Amino acid sequence: MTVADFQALSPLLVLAGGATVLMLQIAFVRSVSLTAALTVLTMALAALSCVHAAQIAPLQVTPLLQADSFALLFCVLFCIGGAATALLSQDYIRHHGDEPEEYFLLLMLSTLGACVLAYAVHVASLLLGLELLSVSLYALIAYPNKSILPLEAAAKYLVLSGAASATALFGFALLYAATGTLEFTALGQQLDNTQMGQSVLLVGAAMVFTGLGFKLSLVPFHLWTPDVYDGAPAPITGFLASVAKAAVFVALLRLFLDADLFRYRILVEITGFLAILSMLAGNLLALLQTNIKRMLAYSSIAHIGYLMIIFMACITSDNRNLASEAAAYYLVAYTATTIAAFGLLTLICAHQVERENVELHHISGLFWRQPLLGGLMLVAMLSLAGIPLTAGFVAKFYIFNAAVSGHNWVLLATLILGSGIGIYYYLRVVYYMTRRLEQHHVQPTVVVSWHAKALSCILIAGILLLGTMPQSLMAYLRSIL
Amino acid sequence: MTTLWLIPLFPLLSATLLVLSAGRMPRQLAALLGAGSVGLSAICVALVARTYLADGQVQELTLWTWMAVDNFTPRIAFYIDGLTVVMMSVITGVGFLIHLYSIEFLWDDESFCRYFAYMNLFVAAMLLLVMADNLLLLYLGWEGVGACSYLLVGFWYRDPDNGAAARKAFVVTRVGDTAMFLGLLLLYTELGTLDIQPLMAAANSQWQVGDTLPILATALLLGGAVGKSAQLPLHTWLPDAMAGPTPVSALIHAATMVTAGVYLIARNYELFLLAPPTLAAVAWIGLATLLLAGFTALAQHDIKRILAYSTISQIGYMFLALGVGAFASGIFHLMTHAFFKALLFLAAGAVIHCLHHEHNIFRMGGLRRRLPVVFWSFLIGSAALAALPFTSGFYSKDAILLSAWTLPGIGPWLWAGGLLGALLTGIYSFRLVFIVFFGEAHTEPDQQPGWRMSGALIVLCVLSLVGGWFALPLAGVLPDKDHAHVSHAVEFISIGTPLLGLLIAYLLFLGRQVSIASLAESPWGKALQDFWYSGWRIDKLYDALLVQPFKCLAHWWRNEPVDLFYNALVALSRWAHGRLITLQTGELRWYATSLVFGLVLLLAIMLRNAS
Amino acid sequence: MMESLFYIAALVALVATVAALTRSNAAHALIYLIVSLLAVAVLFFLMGAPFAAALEILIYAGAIMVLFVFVIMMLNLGETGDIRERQWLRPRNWIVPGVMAALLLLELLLALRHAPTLTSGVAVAPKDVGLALFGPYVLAVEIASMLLLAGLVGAYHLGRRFIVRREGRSN
Amino acid sequence: MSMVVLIGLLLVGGIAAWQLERIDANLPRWVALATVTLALLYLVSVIAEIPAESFKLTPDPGDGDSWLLHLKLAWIPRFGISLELAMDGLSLLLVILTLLLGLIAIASSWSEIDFKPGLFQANLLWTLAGVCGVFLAMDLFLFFTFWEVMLIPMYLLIAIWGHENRSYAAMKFFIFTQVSGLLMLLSIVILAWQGVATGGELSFSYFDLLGLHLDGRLAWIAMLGFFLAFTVKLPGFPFHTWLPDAHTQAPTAGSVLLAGILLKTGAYGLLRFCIPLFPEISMQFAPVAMGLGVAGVIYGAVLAFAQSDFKRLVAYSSVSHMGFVLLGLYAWNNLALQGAIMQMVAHGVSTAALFMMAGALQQRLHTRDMTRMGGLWQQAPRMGACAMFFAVASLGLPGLGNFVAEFLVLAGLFAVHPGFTAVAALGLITAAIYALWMMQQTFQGAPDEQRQMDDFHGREMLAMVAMILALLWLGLYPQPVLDLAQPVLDGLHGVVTPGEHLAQTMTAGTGQ
Amino acid sequence: MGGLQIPLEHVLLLAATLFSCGLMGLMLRRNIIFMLMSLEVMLNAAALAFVAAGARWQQADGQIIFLLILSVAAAEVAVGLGLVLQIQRRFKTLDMDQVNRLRG
Repeated sequence: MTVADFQALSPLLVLAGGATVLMLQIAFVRSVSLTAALTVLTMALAALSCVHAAQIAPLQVTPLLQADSFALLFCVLFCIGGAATALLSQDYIRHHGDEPEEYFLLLMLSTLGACVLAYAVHVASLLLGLELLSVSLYALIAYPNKSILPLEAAAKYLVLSGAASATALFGFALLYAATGTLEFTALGQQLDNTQMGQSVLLVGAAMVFTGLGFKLSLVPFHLWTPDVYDGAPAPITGFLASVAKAAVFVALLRLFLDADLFRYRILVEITGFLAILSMLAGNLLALLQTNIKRMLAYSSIAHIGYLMIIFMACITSDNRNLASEAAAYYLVAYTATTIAAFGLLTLICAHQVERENVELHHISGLFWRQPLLGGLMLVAMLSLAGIPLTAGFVAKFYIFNAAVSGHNWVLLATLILGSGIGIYYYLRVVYYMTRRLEQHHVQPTVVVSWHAKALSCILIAGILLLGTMPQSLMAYLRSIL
Repeated sequence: MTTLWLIPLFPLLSATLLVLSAGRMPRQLAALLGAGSVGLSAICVALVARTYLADGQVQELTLWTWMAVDNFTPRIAFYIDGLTVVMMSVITGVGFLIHLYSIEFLWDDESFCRYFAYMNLFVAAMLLLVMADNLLLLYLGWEGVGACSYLLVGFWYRDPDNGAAARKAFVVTRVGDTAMFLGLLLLYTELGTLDIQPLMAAANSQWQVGDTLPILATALLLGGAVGKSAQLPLHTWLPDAMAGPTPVSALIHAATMVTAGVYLIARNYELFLLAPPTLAAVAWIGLATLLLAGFTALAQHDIKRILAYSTISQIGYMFLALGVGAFASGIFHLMTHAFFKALLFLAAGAVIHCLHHEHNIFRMGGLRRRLPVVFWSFLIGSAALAALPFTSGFYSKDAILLSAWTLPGIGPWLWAGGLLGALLTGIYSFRLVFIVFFGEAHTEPDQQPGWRMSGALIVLCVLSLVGGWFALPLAGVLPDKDHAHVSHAVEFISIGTPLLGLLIAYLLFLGRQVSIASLAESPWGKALQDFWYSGWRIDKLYDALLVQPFKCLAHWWRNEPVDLFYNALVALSRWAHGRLITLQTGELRWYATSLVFGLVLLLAIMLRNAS
Repeated sequence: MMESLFYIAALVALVATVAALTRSNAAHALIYLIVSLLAVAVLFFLMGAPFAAALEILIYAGAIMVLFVFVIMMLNLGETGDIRERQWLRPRNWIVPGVMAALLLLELLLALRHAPTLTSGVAVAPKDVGLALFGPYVLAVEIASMLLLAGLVGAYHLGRRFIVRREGRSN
Repeated sequence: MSMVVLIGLLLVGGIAAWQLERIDANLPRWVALATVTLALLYLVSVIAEIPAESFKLTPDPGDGDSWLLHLKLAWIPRFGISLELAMDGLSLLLVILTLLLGLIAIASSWSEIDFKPGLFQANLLWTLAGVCGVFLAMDLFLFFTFWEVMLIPMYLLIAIWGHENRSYAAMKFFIFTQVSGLLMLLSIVILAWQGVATGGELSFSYFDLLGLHLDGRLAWIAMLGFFLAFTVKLPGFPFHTWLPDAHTQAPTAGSVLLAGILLKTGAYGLLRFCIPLFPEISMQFAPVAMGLGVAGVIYGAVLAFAQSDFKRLVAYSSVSHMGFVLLGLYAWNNLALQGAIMQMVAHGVSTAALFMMAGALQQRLHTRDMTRMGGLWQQAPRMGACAMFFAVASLGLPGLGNFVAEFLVLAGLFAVHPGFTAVAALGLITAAIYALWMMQQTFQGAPDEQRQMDDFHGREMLAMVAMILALLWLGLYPQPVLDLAQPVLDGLHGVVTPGEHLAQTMTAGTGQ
Repeated sequence: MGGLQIPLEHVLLLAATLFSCGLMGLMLRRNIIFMLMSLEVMLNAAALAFVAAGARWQQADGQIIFLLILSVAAAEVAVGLGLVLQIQRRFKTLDMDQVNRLRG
């Protein structure tokens, strides 16, 4: 390991070091504020260190990790996502769990896992990143002890996610048996030289895809999603829906790109097929939900469906840069939006111990009581619905471009259809939020701390900025791909 | 001629002022404005007419270009020739008298101002109609008078029946107007202009007599004329339009607006001459209408309805005249009809006014001595209507009948039909006189008409009597039939028929009255009377064929059938949601099974494609 | 001889696994599972992976399974649990899982049908493994440590409450 | 830059109105009024600076610099997207209409809104800004942005300040327009990438994409995307069903804006984008579009007659009237196009007035149900007179703007397709039926003597008189409007020529 | 130490069978402890496949992945068993069909 290697890995090192520091801090002083502050600080530092690391990127550090701009971009995203989650969690976890300090430690480890996934170019690092992310999440989901729903959610997630991991591993084992290598790029080179027959390769790849598709909650592997999202504490749901998904998606995309799995047309067509199913089923399932968390869970299924269009768009190799760009932009936009949406739910139920989920009528008139939160929700919903001037629209526009350029008409049609259905449930939230309140229908006031307010403002500004002035990010993405 | 634009402007201005006053103007002032403006117009018309009679020069005035798109450049411009002068004179002259009469008739009405506003607006629109130098401006006036007619028929808006009558008037005429609208489109598309004189020239140069296009175009124009002039088959609105105040009926539904169709055909006679089948249709429509309306008038009870049917019938004569090519005679009859029918309506109005709004003639009677001015007016009017010799109606109707006779081929048939109509006219008009003014009184009048009413009546009496001696300045403007050499026998029959009608009426209604009662009570007689009373059941027919189906359709569609499709989409989504959501059982084992299911599916697809 | 040992071990692993997953008594099942793991360890050994075989026995069978044992003992499920488990394992409940698993197995079998390759027969010595582990895979070790830390903290947080609660009750 | 200032002014005015509500509840409407007035004055000052002869020059549709105003700023170079605004006579006309109707809308909601008046006025102004943007944007991406963004404040107007069934109506409105909008986005993207495929740079500029040749199925897909989006907004049969609901449930100002200007964006889009971008295919498609137009004319009129809700009736009358626009646009000759443009303006005024009337009635009587009205003339003669005026305007009385529009449309259409013309002319009859039926049910008939009702006040009367004068002006001297649009149409005629297909239908229509 | 030449196919087949058994256990059992055990079986099957593949390529990588799987299994089981304890405490049952508040 050289100095350059350390520099390239500096985000990971900062996060891991931060985790150690946190552990020590907890051992000596239990203080939520301090832990939270340290967490946010560490993540900010990690995000900053990405800039440092970017100076020498791309650099492969051991066969496991590849520090390139693509990975670093997502590290920044995940660290910011983690920091936002930490900020949002502070009040929430104080009221919902005892000994809340380890929560932040787990969050840090989880973020580390996500970052590892972004770096991963090897089965081992993929496996470890995935599991680091997941194992921390099991604990995080089950963290609140005032309610039983988190337990149920964690148990479901653990069992199913474990099964999915095992499936993916088995698939990798088959690929390894056929090719003799665990590095993605080398794997791609060996695929055509194998003596074991194409069916093993295809089956292995399909099993890998199944495992990762489960984590992405693609239809038909989506059934767990609403239950887990619903039961998990709201900030963690946000983290799960944004950072965790983005990390897995990045890893999957990198696997496909590096190993050039796009050569198996049937595999890519299956991704397209599942994308269609996800778009339709996700939107249809969300249609009449009154529980906002579940609604957002279903909508996240749909959004992953939109995102999976990228894979089909990648079939023609000269379209891959555009498609990857689109994916990256989409993930950034989607992460910001999701954190905003779930952040709002966090703030609403932060002070209500007994309330784990938020029904539509709970947010009746929110816009009038808490204009800032209402505004945040409005922006988040519009962004999810893909209305121009929000990040979600530019992201969708990117997908449109990638898909049109890749001639994926059926997917586009489904995308439009799905978006059409989606408008209904997103706007229903807006409608409830802007309802005039009857006199007798008094909603409890929500106390919002100053840092949550600041975060809300930043998120609103971020989403709008990504939607109105996307050029700088686009240019950056274009330059690194 | 610079005063031309003043002619429609006076009433228009007056109408605007009356509208803007929002009903708060003192009655005296409103009356002065309302009648005075028409009077001023009449003076201007007189000036114009004098100039025209002096030199016979067509006068034109362009105010501004209405719109200019490509070569479509209709102007707001006036064209004054003999025909226009006649029409303007009738409109402003008779109009002024009726306005004068109205002041007294409606003095107690709360909407006095509104009334005069509408009336003035009407006069302005009617003037535009006759003065227009192009068909589009004519159409503006045409629709304008229709709208005013609607407003005035529904003037007493509290009674929904009046509203229904008004709407019927507007919608039925609109049917005709739409045909005319299409006619205008056809003319413009084919000939490239709507200015009447160039249009005629272009038609003459581009089309031959009997071509399809002129026939189509004139047929469409005829549609408009039929609607406005209450001819078959669009005549049904006029009797109902009697719901309006009586002076309105006099002005709009007798003297002026309803004759617009006649004017339209006369104005475009060169076009119609290119289309002999249309012209024949005009004649036949006129004949059929005059007979149908004549029979119907025989069976009515309502004094105004009788007059309304008689109007329809008389316009039938005008159409007959136009159809046989006697355009000038048609216009002549238009003028005399304006005089005597206005007189009749105003006299009827005076009766109604003095008898507390009584309309049923069988509740009147014996008014001869009680309302002498009215009686004499009515008598003179009826005489002119029945075309008794030396009244104005006699000259005009006689000219029409003789023109029909001279037409080769179908002429005698038309003549005979017209003669039958004349007989009917004699019967029903004197039936009215005898029942209302003779016999015993059923209702006592509580007032006498004042000087304005009486004055208007007297002037119109004079006009009805002497109107037949006017020489209309139509020579060279409109063609006419020469009937100097018609045999005396024919002339004699023509003169005698109305007298026969008078005699029959006398026998039936002023004599013993035995025969008519027994006739009416026989089954056949009763059926016939009912049939005629209902206007040959045409209203019912239209109701069953058009009105009800339309209402049914509207009712059937009222909840938006197209939405069924979208609602089905919504229902489909909801159904799919319901199906999918049942998969979310919350059971971990089932979730695991779905995972395996997906895996099995994926692997199956892979294996299928690998081999 | 050695080949037959391989197939015997494989059979044992298979049977023990099936038995482990179909027993109604958790403790019995666990024993079967340990047997299965031991058999797999034999396989590892036979395939020339002695290091893996050792770890399989030490960590898998030794450490992880013991965790299960602890939990089962702590929960003290007893006889009623067995009876309930037996009711849940009625034949009707077998159909779907059995069919799905069979289908999956069939598909994997079809896929592997064309893969007649031999394992090398040359052992990969623990030394090689160690060199690789602290050579190219050194970062994996580091990350694995973080993973274990996460597991540790998670287990601590979840388990602590149980213990605290138990103590509270006994007081 | 002036166009950016114009839109910015409205946006900032909206924010000001929103925030100033905290100081005084009456302030927002004054701010809104001032903003729109200011925008109008600013526009006038900008126009005054343009030399008069520029208005007579034919702008080249493919070259923004030949237009009255043109501005191009880089926005998203990655996709060749720029902040490109341009104004020609047509845009100018519609922007003026927008601002004037904005004033009317503010006037119509003057005393109606008591809940959050600041945000209400803000939404009003933002809608105006969005619509102005739609009329000025010449980058398709920017156009789409404005197209969608104007929906949000409109949605909020309906969803927050609407009537009893506002949730359903607002949702329907949004879903219809949004889904069709996405189809348009698809078409836009297809078009842009086709530009790349034919060797150009990726660009979303109208001026770059005009004249692009697409082949076969792709062209049809792209054209239909545009067509659907615009037809839904227009609204054309059978995509109109959102409109009666949205109109009925919207607050008065919302209905005025919707009917007055939002619908015009659909017509504008067809004229500016759909047909010129796909000239040949649009002309092949014309018979279908015209068929939809005719169906809309008749269907809307019949359904208008069937309604008992005042606003619903007016809404269906809009469907009927906008059918004429569709007819005029696809007849694609000068007369018909001028007619369509006139119809956009005239319908904007007349329907806005009718909705204002409906709002006034609802405010006074707390119902829109016409069966519960009747004889209102007695209590409110001024209202009655105004209603009568706009009723006859809406049935196409000559001398008023709507007639000029309908006549020109049908005159143009007659040359192309006499059959459609004849059927569409039936709409004139049905229009008379519903318009007069509306008058009968509301202002005529026996009055309820118990009822107390205020007549129009000065402010309302002022708005009404303004609209009456506007319609009279349009009806008697429409030349300024025609002159403003003529050069634009001349330019477009260079791009689109009625195809052979149309000529065939023409001969088929007249010959057989 | 020598190894045995065994058809890789057979080892993989055994691993596949074990994997299928694990999945079947997951679908079959309602008791969460058995579910966790099934999970272990599946992970173990994957590990077996990796070791076999490593043996086929004479690489240490297979065994290293096995090692990593081992740590994964340990971490998962640790958290999983913690959850089991909590579930038993709060739900008074280990039957996952009854731990079913979240659905729909």
